[in-house]
Amino acid sequence: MKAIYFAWVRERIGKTEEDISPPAQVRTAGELIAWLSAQGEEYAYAFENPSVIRVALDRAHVKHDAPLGEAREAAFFPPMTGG
Amino acid sequence: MKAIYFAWVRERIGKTEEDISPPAQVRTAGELIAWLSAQGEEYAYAFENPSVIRVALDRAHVKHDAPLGEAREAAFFPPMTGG
Amino acid sequence: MTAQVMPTVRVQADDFDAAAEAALLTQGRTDIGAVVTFTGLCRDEGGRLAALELEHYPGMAEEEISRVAAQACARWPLQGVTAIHRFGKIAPGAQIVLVVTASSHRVAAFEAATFLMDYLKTRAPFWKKEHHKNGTSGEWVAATEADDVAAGRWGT
Amino acid sequence: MTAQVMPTVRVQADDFDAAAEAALLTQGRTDIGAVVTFTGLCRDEGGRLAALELEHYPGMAEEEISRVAAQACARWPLQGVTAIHRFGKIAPGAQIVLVVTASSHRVAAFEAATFLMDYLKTRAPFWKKEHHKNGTSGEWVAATEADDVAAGRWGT
Repeated sequence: MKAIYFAWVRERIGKTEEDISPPAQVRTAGELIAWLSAQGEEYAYAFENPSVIRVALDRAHVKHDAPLGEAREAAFFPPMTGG
Repeated sequence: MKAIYFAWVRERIGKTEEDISPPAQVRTAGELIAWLSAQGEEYAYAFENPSVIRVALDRAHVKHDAPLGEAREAAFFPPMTGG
Repeated sequence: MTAQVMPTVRVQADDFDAAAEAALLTQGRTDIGAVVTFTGLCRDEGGRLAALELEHYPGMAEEEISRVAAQACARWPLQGVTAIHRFGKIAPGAQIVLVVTASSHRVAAFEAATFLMDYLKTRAPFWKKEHHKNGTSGEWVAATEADDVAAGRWGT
Repeated sequence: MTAQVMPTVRVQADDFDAAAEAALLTQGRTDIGAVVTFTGLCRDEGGRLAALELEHYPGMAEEEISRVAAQACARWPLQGVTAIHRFGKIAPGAQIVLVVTASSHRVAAFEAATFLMDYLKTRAPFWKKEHHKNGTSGEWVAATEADDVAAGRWGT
């Protein structure tokens, strides 16, 4: 699946997007954050406080306990500050 | 004092404004309405339902129990419908 | 800051330019974060109305709107307030009333504009008379309880 | 009537013309009684900021704003809704976001515009980064609890 990062999550990881292949036991948005955190120092830094990270699956907001299902795009970002 | 009438109060009385000289015992806005009501059929019609009539003394809204004091201008009108 | 705000209040027969009035509040400034503009328009009530005629109490209308604008400035941190109310015959689709509020913060701008309109509706001395398309000059528009309720919620 | 409203939603780098957008909603119509326009501007935060840079999630930003606009149309009797959000570098005093609502009734127009802004703040995928006048590119603007509270009051 494609992972996309925004704002300081993007800056900390140092990438705009990438293809990721989490193992089958990673089933929810929250588990995906935990798995990504273990992919290196920059990921651990970006996700050091998982509770503030927002997740969108295929461009729709989801809670951390939402199943990944067949999502092809997972986006990770801080709370929005538009408007 | 000067009396001014607006909207259907004006139409019923048939005047925009006039000088009035209520007797000394007329001391409040409500008493002034009651006194005016007795000045003729057109006044009785305009003030037939005194509770809906709004009063302004020298251009400031007052309640019916407000004293006339030294007011030089008393205006009578239906509830406002601006905006 | 609040003390420096001088509300612009006008009661006029002529039309107004909402965008120009809003621009006057913001131009050359970099401390305003939110501008709310309310424009009230004349409806034709399903094709029934040829026009609305707005009668007003000259002098008191300006004073009452200024009083309400001053209340808004005391209650919210505003950087600018404009209120314009027209009188005379107004055709369907035409503008009747304008309120513009400017503030650092959107909630203040929204609340102050809502407050101003609620109070204009129930306190400013204007009365609307309907002119019908069939040529008759119809009824005076009745005040609505909903407007009193809306004004009442501000608890002043 | 509600079903016929097609919200106009745009996410763009270019500036917008609030008055022209409002005119598009009302022109040629005589059934609209109230137009509320909200414009969000870039503040310089007491002279500290040279610019704000707005990052967004292309595609999702439009979708999320459209979703919120559709919710507003379902909840209030609106005759028109426009929402425009800019991205990129924005100078102090410049416009960031526009919401316009048109309705027969002022309360619906006010509430819907307030709702739209509360939801844009907390749901639309935009992030603001500060660029300081001293040349440093500063912090990402933190989301405020006040914005969450404001959005929460609509109970959706």
